[in-house]
Formats: sequence, C-alpha cells, structure tokens
Amino acid sequence: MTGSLLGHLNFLGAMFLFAVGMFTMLAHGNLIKKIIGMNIMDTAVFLFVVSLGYIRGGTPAIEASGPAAQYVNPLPSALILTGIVIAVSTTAFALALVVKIHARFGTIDADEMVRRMRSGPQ
Amino acid sequence: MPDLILSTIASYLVPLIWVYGAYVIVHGHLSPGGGFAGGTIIASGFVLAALTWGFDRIRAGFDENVLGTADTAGVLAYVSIGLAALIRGGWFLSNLGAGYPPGIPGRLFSSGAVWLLGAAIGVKVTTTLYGLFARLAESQPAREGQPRGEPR
Amino acid sequence: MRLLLVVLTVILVGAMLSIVALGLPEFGTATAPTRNEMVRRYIEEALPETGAVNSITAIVFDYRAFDTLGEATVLFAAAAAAAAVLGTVRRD
Amino acid sequence: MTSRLLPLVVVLPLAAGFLAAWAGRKNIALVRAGAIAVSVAHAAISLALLAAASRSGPLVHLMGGWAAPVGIELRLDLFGAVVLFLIGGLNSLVMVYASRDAAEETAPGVEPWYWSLLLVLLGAMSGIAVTKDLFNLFVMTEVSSIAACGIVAVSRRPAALEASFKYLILSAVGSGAILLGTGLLYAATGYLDIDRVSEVLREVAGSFPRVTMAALALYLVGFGLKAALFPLHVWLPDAHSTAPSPSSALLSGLVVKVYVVALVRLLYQVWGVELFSQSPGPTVLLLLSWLAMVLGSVFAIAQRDLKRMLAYSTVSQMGYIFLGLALASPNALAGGLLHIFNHALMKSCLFLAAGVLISRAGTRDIAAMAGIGRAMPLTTAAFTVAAMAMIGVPGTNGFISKWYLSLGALDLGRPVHVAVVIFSSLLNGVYYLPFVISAFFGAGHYEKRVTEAPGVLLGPVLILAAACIWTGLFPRFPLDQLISAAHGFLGR
Repeated sequence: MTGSLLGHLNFLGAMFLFAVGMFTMLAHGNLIKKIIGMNIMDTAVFLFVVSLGYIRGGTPAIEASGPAAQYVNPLPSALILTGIVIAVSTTAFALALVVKIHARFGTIDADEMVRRMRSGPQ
Repeated sequence: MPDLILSTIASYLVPLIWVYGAYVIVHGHLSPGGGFAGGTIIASGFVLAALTWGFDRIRAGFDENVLGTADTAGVLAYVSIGLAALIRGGWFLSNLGAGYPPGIPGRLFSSGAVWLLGAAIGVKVTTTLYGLFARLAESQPAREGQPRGEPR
Repeated sequence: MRLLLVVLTVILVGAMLSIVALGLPEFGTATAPTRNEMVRRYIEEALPETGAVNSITAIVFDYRAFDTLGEATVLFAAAAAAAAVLGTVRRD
Repeated sequence: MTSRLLPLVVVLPLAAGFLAAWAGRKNIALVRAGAIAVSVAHAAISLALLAAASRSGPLVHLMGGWAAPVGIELRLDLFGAVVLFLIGGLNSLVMVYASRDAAEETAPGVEPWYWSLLLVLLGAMSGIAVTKDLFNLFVMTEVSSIAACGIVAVSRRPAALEASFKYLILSAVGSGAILLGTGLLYAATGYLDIDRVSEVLREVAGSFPRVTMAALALYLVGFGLKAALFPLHVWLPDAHSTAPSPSSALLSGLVVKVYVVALVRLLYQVWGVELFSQSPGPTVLLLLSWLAMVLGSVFAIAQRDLKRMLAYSTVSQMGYIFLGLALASPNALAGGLLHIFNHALMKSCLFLAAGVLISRAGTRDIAAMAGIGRAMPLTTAAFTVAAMAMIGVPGTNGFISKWYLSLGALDLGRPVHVAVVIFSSLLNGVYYLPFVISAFFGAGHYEKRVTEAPGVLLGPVLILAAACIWTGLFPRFPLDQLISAAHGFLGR
C-alpha cells in the first residue's frame, strides 16, 4: 500500500505540521507559544481531513449538476468548518486564562508562574 | 480622539463590512459561506469600529445587555427551530420533513430551516466573537496582585 | 536535557505519523474509501432533500445540523468561561 | 414515542445553559432553582428512557430525520441508559449542593456563568453517552472539555488559573489526537457512523493495518488524556483539587467517566473485541492500569491536602476501570463498568463532604482536621462510608465492583490481577483510614466553634453515602444491566 511521496504530499505535510505544533507546545515555557503550538496542531489535522475530500480535477460541491465524480467530497469540508470553530473557542478561552494569569502572577512563563505561585501567598 | 485617516476610512468600510457579512450569512445556502463565515465578517466590522472609535462608543449602541440578549437569542432560536421540528415532524432539527417550506431552489428565501438556522448562527457568532474580543482587549492585566514584570 | 527529550519525542511521533500517512490511498484519487455512496448522496440529493444549492451548507445545517448545535455550544461555553475568568478584571 | 425524548436529554440542559447566562445577571436565585429543576427533569427523562430501553431494546433517534450513514443518529442502549441516569441523578444532587456553595467558592460576580457552564456540561456529557456518530462524539467531547475547564477556572483560588490552563492545553492535545484518529478512521472506512465504521473496519483492517492501528493509538491517547489514564493524569490533581467542591465532585465523578464511556464504545463497538484483542491495546492498558492502581495510591498517601489526596485517589480508581476494559472477560468488563457507576457515587460523596469539612475547618491540611468528626458527625460519617466503599469493605458498593473485577481475572486464570487489586485496596486503606480515625478521635477542639453543615449541603452528601450502601447491599439495579451490557459488548 505504500505509495509515492508526491502522491501523499498533503498528508505528509499535515503530519509534519502536527509535529511542529507538538514541538512548539512542549518545548516552550511561554504560555502564548503553547497556544500557538496548539493552533498549529489543530491546523495540521484540518489540513489532513480536508485533503481527504479532494479529488483530482474536482470542483466545490456548489450548484452540482453533473455526475458526483466531478465534485470534491463536501463532508470533510463541513466537518472541518465545525472543527475550526472549536479550535477558535479553545484559543479564546486559553487566551482569557493567560490574561488573567498575567494579571495574577505577572508572568506568562509556565515555570516562572509555578515558582511565583509556590512562593507567593495562596 | 480617533485618528483622522483611520476614522474616515473606517466610516466607509464598517458599513460595507456589515452589509457584506449579512450577505454572506443569508446566501449561505446558495454560495460559499454561511452563518459562521458571515458572523465572523460582521464581528470583524465591529472590531474595526471598536479599534477606531473605542469600545465605549460601541457600548453606547450595543451594551452588555444587548449583546448578551442577542447571543442567547441566536442560539435559542437554533434550538427552538429544532424543537419545533421535533414536535411537528418527530425528529429533532429536521427540515423539509417537518414542513419547513422548501421555496424555489436558488432563490434567497428557500431551503426552509437551513436558511433560518444559518441566520440564527450568524447572530450568535457575531455577538460571541465580538464579545470575546472586547473582553480580551479591555481586560487590564496589571490591576491586581503583584506588579507585572514586562510592559504590555 | 528536557529539550532533547522533547525533540526525540516529536521526531518519533512525526515519523510514525508520516509512515501512517504513506499507508493511506493517494491524495485525490477516485478509488479512496471516502469516495463512497455518501458523496453521491450529498452532492446529487442535497438540493431535492434540503433545498440548499450549496452541499456543504446542506450538510452543516441539515444533514449534520446537530453537530452545528454542538459547535455553537462550544463557542458559547468558551465565551462563558472566558467571561467567568475575566469577569473580575473588567474596568467598569 | 419515547425515542422523541432522547434528544431532550442533550438539548434541554444546553438550552437552559444558554438561558442561565442571560437570566443570571438579573435573578441568580431563579437560575439556581431553574438549573436544579432542569437537572431533575433530565434525571426523570433518563429514568423513563432507561425503563423503555430495558423493556424494548435500544432507542434510536435520527437527528434531522436522516438515517445513519448520512446523518447523525442517537442511540441509547442499556449501558448508555444507566450512564445517562447516573449523570442526571448525580448532577441533580451536586447542583443542590452548589446552590448554597457556589456563591462562596466562585469568584465574585461569576456565579451566573458557573451555572451556565454546569448546565452545558450536563448536556455535553449526555451527548457523549448517547451519540452514535464519531464526529459528533468529538464535538460533544469538546463541549464537555471546555465546560469542564471553565468550572475549574471560576474558583477563587489563584492556583485554579494555572490548573485550568494546564487542563485546557492537555485536553486540547487530546482533542487533536481524537480528531486525527477520527480523520484516519474516516480515511480508511469512509464512514462516521459507529456501526458502519465497525462493519467496514473488519474488512479494511487488513488493507490499512497501520492506519487503523494509528487511529486506535490516537484514540487511546486522546481519551486517555481526558480520562486521566495513568501517565497522562498530570493535570488531574491540580484541576480537581483547586476547583470549587461541586466542580470537583462532577469532574471526578462524571467527567472523567464519560470519556471512559466513549472509549468503551470505541474499543468494543467500533473495533470490537476480536480486533481490539489482536492489537497491543489490551496489554498497554493492562500495564497502565496496574501502574495507576498502585502509584496513584502511593501518591495519594503522600498528600497533605485533603482534596489533593482525593484527586490522586481518582487516578488510582480509574485504574480499576481500565483494568476491567483491558481484561475483556464478561465479569471483569462488568466490574469495570460497574466501577464507573460506583466510583461516581463514592467520589462525589467524598468531594462534597470534604468541601463542607474544609470550609468549616478553615484548612485543607489533613493533619489539622483532627477532631472535626466530633463537631460534624453526620458529614464525617458520610465521608467514612464513602471511604469504606473506596477501600472495598463488604456491604459497600466498592466491594461489588472489585469482586466482579477479581472474578473476571480468575475466569481468565490470571490471579495476579486479583493480587494487584487487593494490594491497591490496602493502599487505599492506608490513606483513608488515618484521616477517618483522626477526624473522630483526634486531639483537635472543633466542637467549640464548628457546627454541623446546613441541610442543603448535608442532604446530597448523606443521600450519596446512603446510595453507596444501598448499591452495596442491593446491587441488582446497575449490576444486571451492566452485566448484560458487558455480554453485549463482548458478543456472547
């Protein structure tokens, strides 16, 4: 089943992005960078799923009048529309938490935050 | 005191963005777009207006109450459309099967509940996204607790 | 030390996922398992069954409208949670 | 006709949650009463659905009127019905408690949002229990994750911010894994409906071996993160201990459990027992559940903070549930499923009782609470009952689930698992008993300044403690249903 690299370019790109996002998330102590990493990871998954729907030479499934084989599968696009909104919501909530953390602890660095939390009054 | 260039351009652009967003919302069943895309566009119009003239000016027209009410109304409308279908047709959120009028395909007012649901989501997304932006932008990180480390 | 561990983990996960991706049917082919009767249904029957010209909208607001309710709820929950968190930081 | 009620268990709490945010600024008392009313209505509907499902088999509701592969179906089988009733009933009790407690423990001015999030969480958990569509499962998982992080973040304690952020980021990683797993399964099978995916998966598991294996691994990581499977539990002690007590009770009692319910569906309905047992999945789960049972308890012993101890105890108790999933013999699986139910009762009882004890004693330190039992005998007695259930003393519900787990292990001829269960139970005793003993017989002098909790707080605690004993003495109600569900999952 192993196919050509070129034929899987989108999927490989998505997996690469996923790894990049994961790295950004794990390697940085900065909370904002963690959120950015999370978004890159989500975007990678979106790229992957949307790519599943594509068909070579296909057009978007709007005003479909010919045979279905000419059109891109609309289902992955519809799913990812939902996925994007979910990612936006998570990001918004995470940013709100960072704003509040900054207000409370005066830092947006994960390690520094834990240190100040331990030393400061609870 | 809003910047002259910004405020002049924004005063032309903001209504245009709103109209375009409304267009995208109500034509969701005919062309690319829909409630989410259109709602985001309208919200971005609000964001531009808020950045230009300040949040207080926006609040004069759309205060917390109006936004909160529109938010709840949008998503409750979605649920009510679904519940009405459950009562009439037996399945939650069913469309033509529950007697929503299909209209003439391709016209603006067609496709029954799809159109209504899109509009409801459009209202909800507009208010929520702008509300989130306003809350994040207006919060004052240095107001409480320890002094902050770096400048904002 | 921690960075090295992270790099190794990420390379491992990335490599494994890439191998998995190579096992998928090629991008854009008509013989992929996803090109089943559902695609035909969504494209050809969407207009008569839902009245929407745009198949994606037909899926989002009709075939899978319940997902969209969930999605609106996520947005609502995030806004509510953000409001709860930021509530005490407000200027007014 | 009853199947028309099925979407209501999801939609009713969601709609109430939307309304609560709007009405909360005007009249908070109305919101409290309304939320409790909705939750009780949810429990009543669940009971009706449970009766209908045990009378005439699974109930199905077609969302939008579209049958399975095209649209989303909700399906309520016996297992789902038991879980749904658990969610409704337990949530009602916790909400009664929260109607008094929330104002104290949440930051000023955010109580309306708290109720709103609680209701949304109720709807989302019900959605996870009843949905039959993989993508819808992902969406509902997301709703419940965000609402769960929200009910941690409302706490007054500054540490809750950090805990909530960690919880949010890690569950976002989990969501990414779940969505990628769903995408891979869709790529390999072309469907999202659980039954249809399962059919096709049997045919394509040979042609896409790596894809389906990766999907299984991603689901295990994703739901494992959210359900605090042992090495992925790092967020749990912080989140569950800094949250307001009603939130802790819900998070430990229900939220981590519904992700296990989702995992049960994936492993036994999508993959099915044959495909699952051919994969390395059961071995990995078995190993991790051992580690969870033993190390979770060891960490709990080391805690000074009462709620942190309870949180680590949740990590260890999740080990029993995963052990049941991994062993996959009818009795062991029934024991694991039963422990979902039983642990929900005991742990929410413990957290609610601990909440009262902590707020009255004014400390979270276990050692400083010595003697509190003489000042608050009823609350401490309820705590003791639930702690006994946690250890697995005969006559309590914890004994029943451990009994079935051990029975299942013996059926397979692997008594070593029984030994681990017993060892872990002993460890449970090591950290629960000293607290109970020092609470009743310790040297503190709380009698002079602390009185018993008011009825609104005490009522739910006592009801839960009574439920622990009731289901220990008369286990027929959840047990019969869950045994038949376990047989159904294992196809025999």
